[in-house]
Amino acid sequence: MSTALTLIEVSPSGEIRGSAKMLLAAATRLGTPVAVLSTTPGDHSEHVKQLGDLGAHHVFIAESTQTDSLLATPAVESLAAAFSHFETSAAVLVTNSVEGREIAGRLAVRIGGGLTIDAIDITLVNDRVVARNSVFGGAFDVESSIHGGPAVITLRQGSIDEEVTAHTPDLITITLSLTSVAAATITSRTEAPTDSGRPDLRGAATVVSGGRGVGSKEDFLLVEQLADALGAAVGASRAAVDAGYITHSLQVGQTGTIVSPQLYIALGISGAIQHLAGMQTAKVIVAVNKDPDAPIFDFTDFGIVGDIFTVIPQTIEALHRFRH
Amino acid sequence: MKIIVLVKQVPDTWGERSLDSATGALDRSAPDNIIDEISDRSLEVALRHKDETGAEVIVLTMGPASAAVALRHCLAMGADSAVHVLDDALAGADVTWTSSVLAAAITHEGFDMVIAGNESTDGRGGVIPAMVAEHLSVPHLTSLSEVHIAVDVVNGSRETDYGTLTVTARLPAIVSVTEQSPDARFPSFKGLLKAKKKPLATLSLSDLSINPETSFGSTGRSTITTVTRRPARTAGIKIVDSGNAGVELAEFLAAGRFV
Amino acid sequence: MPTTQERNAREVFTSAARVWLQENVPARWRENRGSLSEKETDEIRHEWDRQLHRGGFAGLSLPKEFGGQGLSMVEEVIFHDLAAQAQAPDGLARIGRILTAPSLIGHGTDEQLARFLPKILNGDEIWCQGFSEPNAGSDLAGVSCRAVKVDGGYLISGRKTWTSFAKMAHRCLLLAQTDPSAPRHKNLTMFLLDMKQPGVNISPIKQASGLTHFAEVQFDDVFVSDADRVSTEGSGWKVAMTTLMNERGGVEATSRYVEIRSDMDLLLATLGDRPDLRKQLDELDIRVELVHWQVSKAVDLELDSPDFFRATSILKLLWSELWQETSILGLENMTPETSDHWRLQYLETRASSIYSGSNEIQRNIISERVLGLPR
Amino acid sequence: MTLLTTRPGEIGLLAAGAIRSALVKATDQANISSYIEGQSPLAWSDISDAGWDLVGVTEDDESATLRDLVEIAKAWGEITVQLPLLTTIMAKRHSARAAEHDGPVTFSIPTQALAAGTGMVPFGHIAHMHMVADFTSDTSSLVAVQSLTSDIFAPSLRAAHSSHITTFTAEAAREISVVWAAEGSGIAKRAVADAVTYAKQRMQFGKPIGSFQAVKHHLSNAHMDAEQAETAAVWGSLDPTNAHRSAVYSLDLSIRAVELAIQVHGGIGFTWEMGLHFYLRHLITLREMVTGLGDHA
Repeated sequence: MSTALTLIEVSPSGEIRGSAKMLLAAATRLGTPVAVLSTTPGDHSEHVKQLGDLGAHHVFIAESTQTDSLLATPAVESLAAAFSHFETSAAVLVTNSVEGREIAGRLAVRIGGGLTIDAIDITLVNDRVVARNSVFGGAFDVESSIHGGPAVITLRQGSIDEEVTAHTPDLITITLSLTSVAAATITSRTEAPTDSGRPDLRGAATVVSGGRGVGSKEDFLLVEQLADALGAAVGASRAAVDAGYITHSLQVGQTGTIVSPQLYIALGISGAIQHLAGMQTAKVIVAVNKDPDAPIFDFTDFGIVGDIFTVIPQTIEALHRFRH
Repeated sequence: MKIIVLVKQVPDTWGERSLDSATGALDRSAPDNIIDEISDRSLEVALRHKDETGAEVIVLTMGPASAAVALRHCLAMGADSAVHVLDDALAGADVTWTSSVLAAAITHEGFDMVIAGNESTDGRGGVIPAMVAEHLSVPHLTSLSEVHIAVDVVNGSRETDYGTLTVTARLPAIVSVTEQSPDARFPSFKGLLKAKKKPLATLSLSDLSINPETSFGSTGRSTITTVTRRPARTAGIKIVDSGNAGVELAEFLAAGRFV
Repeated sequence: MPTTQERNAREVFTSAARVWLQENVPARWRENRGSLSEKETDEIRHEWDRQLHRGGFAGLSLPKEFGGQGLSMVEEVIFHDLAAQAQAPDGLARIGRILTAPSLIGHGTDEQLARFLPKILNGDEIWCQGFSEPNAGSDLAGVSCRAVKVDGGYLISGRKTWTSFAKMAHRCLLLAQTDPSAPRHKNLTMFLLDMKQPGVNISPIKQASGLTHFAEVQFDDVFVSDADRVSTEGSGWKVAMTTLMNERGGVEATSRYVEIRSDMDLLLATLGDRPDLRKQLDELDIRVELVHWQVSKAVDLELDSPDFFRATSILKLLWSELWQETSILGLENMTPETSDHWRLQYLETRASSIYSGSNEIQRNIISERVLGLPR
Repeated sequence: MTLLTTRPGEIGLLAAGAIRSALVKATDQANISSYIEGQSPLAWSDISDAGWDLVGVTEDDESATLRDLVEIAKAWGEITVQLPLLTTIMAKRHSARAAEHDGPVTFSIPTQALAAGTGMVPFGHIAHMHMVADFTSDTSSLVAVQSLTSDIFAPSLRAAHSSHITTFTAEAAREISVVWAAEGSGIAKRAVADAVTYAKQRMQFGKPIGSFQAVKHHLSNAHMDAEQAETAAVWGSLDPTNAHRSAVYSLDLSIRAVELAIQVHGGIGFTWEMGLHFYLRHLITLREMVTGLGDHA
C-alpha cells in the first residue's frame, strides 16, 4: 500500500496543533499514514507517541535550526524530503490555512503534483484520490480527481472527524539544510491571543454564534456560556461584529471565517446569505430566534421560535443536569 | 525597479454565482466582469512605490479577451504598461497551469518584484503567489497587511490564523497583500485618456515558448469529475417556545451525542 | 468594436447589396404577388435561392471554407433588412441555411459538409425540420419518434408535426429517439433523412387562417444510413440546441421586423389622423423600432459573449407579441379596404406566440438561463 | 437606416467601469435605504477631483460621445447615490460657462407636477449648487440656486423648486433626456437583479419562490423591460430624430420593471426599509423632467 503524507503543525511553544487528528484520519483512508514534522532539533519522543496515538504508522522528522525563522519553506523542504524518502506516496495532506495552502502550492510545483485546495472530504476510488469541495457558500459540491501525478490536498479544518487505531510508529529523522533556499525570514512573531481556553473557531467541532438579536456586548456573555457548556468555539454574525458586540476575528461568513463543524448553533441570527455561506456545510444546524420568519429557519435541523434569554439559560441548566 | 502586478478580472458579486455543471468551470456568462478589488489594492501598493521612487509598474493578467478592459483600467490608474496572456488553450486552466504560465510571462518581462492579491474573490484558492514563487525560485511574502519596499529588500506584516508575523526578504521576491492594505486610488478621467496611449501587449502561449502538451503533460492535474448543486437544506423540526423549549434543545443535543 | 476599416467594408457591402437587389428581385413578384398561382410562387421562391447563390449572397455568415461568404451576423441582418425593403421573395432554402448548415458546421463530418452544404447554398436541395411531434408539444426531450438500429443504418418510425416546406423538401433534419432506456437529453440522435422515399407520408395542416404553412409527416420504417447520422448516437439534444439557438437569433427577428414594420406603416397610413389612437400608435411604432435596435445591439456583440444571449433571448417574445397587438389594432379599426388584410393577419398571428418555442417556454428559458432562477 | 455600431467607445467602457467600481466600493453593496436619506456614501470631491464631471467636454479632440455617456449613466443608475454627477456632466458638456465653473452644476425644468413658472431643479437642495440659466447663450452666467422649497418626493435627487427656469437648446434637452433614460435603465437593471436574488432566497412551500412559474414570468417580463429600456436609450443616443420619444418610452419601461420587482418582493417590497420605492420615486421624477424637456427637444 502506498503512503499518505500529512504535515503536522506545531505551535511555536512546541505543541502539536489540533489539526493533526483530522489529517491522520484522512490519510488513513488513502494509504499508510505518515506524520511529517518540520521542527528545530530536540527530543521529540513525546510528539512521536502522540502522533502514534492519532494513527501515524511512520513519523518523519526533518530538523533544522532555521525552521522557526524562515517562512513556509522549511515545511516545503521537509515534505519534499519525505516525499522522496517514501517513494510511493499517493497523497500529501496539509491543513487549509494561509500557510498550509502556500506550502501545498509550492510543494505541488516542486514535485509535479496536482493540487486541490480546501477539500471537505476525500476518498480513494479505484486507486485515485477523489476530493470533494464545497463552493459558493455551500451552494455547489464539486468532486475532483487528481491524475498524472501525486495529489497535494489542503483539507478544511474540522471537516473530517473519525477515530483511527493507535500505532507505535517508526521514526525517521533527517537534518535539513536550508542555507540556500529562497525564503522570507521571520523577524518577529505575535501569537494571536487564545486566552479564552475555547477551541479555535476554524477547526471546532461545535460552534455557538450570536447575532444582532443578542442585543448588546454584555449580553453576548450568554453565547459564551452556552459555548462553554458544550466545549464549543464562539462565533458571530457580521451584524453582531458591526454592532461591536465581539471582535472581528470571530465573524463567521463569506467575509469572515468559513466553518464546517459537526454542530452549529445560531442565537439571534436571522440568516443573511453571507452568513449562511460561512456555515451551511455544518452537519447539524440549530437556531433560536424570536422572528418566526427568519430565513435561518429554512436551514435548521432544529429551530426554536423564542427569546434566547429564556430558552438558552434553560438549556444550559438542563445540560448541567444531564452531566450529573 | 521593475514591479509586476498580477491582476485578475472576476464576476461582479451581485447576486448568485454559478458553476457550469458540464465543465465545472465558473459560469462567467452570468454577471458582469470587473477587476478584482484585491487586484486594485495590489496595484495601489506598486503605484505608491512608483510615486515615491519612479519605479516601473507593469500589470499582467491571464484571461479571456474581455480581460483587456481590466488592464486598461490599471493603465488609467497609473501603471506604465500592460501584458495580457491570451490563448484559447488556457480556457479552464487550473492553478497548476495558471502559475506556470504566469511565471513564464513574468520571466519574459523581467522583474525585481511581483505583487499580487492574497486570494481572488472568485477562486479564493490563495495559492497562485506561492506557486509562482516556486517556479521562479524566489521567496514569497504573502498575506501582508502592510508592505514596505526598499532598494533591495521588502518587508511587511503577515496575518495568519495563529497571529501576526513580521517578515523580510531580499529582492527579487513575490509579495501578496490582503484586504487590510490601503484602498486603491480612484481612477481619473485624465488618467484614462493617457491610458489609451500606453502599451498593452498580448502574448500567446507560443510567444512564451509553452506547448501545453509537452509543458504540462507530466504534471499532476486536478480534474473536476462531478458538480452538483447541493440540495437546498430542508427545514427540520421547528418549535415555538411555550416554556420548555430550552430543555427540548438540551434533549435534542443529547440525542445527537453533542453533549 | 468595428474599426474604421470594418465600417467602410460594411458600407460597401450595403450599397452592393442594395444595387444587386434592385436589379434582381423579379418584377413579376414585386408587382403581381397577390395574383400568382401557388405553383408560380414556389417556382419564383426556388429560383430566388439560386439567384442569391449566383449573386454571392447565399450563406453570408457561413465560413468561406464551407462555401459561405465568411461575413458576420451584422451583414446577415443588413441583407435581410434590405431584401425586405426591396420586397424580395423568401427562398425555400431557409431551413437548410439557418438550421441544417450551422448544425453540420458544429457537429457534422467533413464528408457530410461536402455532400450537403453546397446544395443547400446553391438552392438545389430544400430542407425541412422534423423536431416537433403531436404528443411532445414544446418539450423536445419528449420526442418519441423511434430510430431502430439495423445493418448499415436505422429505420425511422413515428410522426412529426408543424413541419414547414415538407411537401417540397428533399431532406429532413430529424430528431429521433435511439435509446428509450437512456436518460432524458441523452436518448436522442439527429439524422439527415431523405424525404423522397417510400414510407414518408405528408398531410398538410390547415391553420385557423385557412392557409397551410405546415404539414404533419408520418414515417413508417424509413431507412437512414449511418453516414447520415449527425455526431454520435445520443447527442441529438446537444445538436438540436445548436440549431434552435440559431433559429431564435437575429436573422429571424429581422425578417419579422420588416413584416411588422409594413403592418405598422399600414396602420399609420390609415389611422394616423385618429387623435384617440395617437398614444397607442406612437407606442407601437416605438416598439417596432425597438425590435430593430434590439437586433442591432445583439449582432454587434461578440457571438459568444454573455450579453449576446441576454440580448437575443428576448427577441422572439418581442416580435411575436408586438405582431399580435398590431393585428388586433388593425382588426378593431379596419375599413372595407383593409379588412381582408387585417382579418387574415389577425388569424395568422395567433400562431406567432406558439411557434419557434411557445412564449411560455421562452419566458422559462429567460428566467432559467439568463436570470439563473431554479428549475 | 444603415446599421453601424451600437456599442460604446473605449472612453465609455472604461469610464463606466471606473465609476461602477468606485460606487460598488463606496456603498459596499448596502441597501439603498441605508444611505439615501443621509450622507452620500461617496464624496463629491472623489468624483470631481478625478475629473469625471468633465467627461463629456471635448478636450484635445477627445471626449465621450453621447453613446459613451449612456454607458456611464447606466452604471451610475445601477448603484444610485445622491450626487449631481449626471446633471454636472451634461451642464458642462453644453455650457462653456458651466465647464469653467469649479463645482457641481444643474438646471431647472418645468414639469407637470409644478405650477407654471416654477422649475424642478435636481440636486437644487444641495448647498452652493449652481445652475445653468441659459444653454443658448455663451455669455450668460451661472446662477446660484435660490430654492423656493425642497422637493422630498425622490430623496436620491435632492431636488428643489425654483422660480428661475433654464432655457435649453434642442440638443441639450435631447441629450439630457437620453442620459436620464440610460440612468433609468441602470436602475431597472439593478432592481431586477435584486428581485432575482430575493426570489432565489425567499422560501415558500418549501421551495425558493423563484422556482414558481408565475414568479419566473414576472421576472422575465421585468428583465425584458429593463433590457429594452437600455436599448431605447442606446437608440436615442444614435438617432437624434427619435431621441426624446425613445427616452420617454425607456423610462416607462424602467418604471414597469421596478413595479414588477416590487411585486416579486411580496409584502416587504412596499416597505420603506426595503428601499425599492426610492428607485420608483427617482424614475418617476426623471420621467416628469424628461417630459418637461419635450418642448425643447
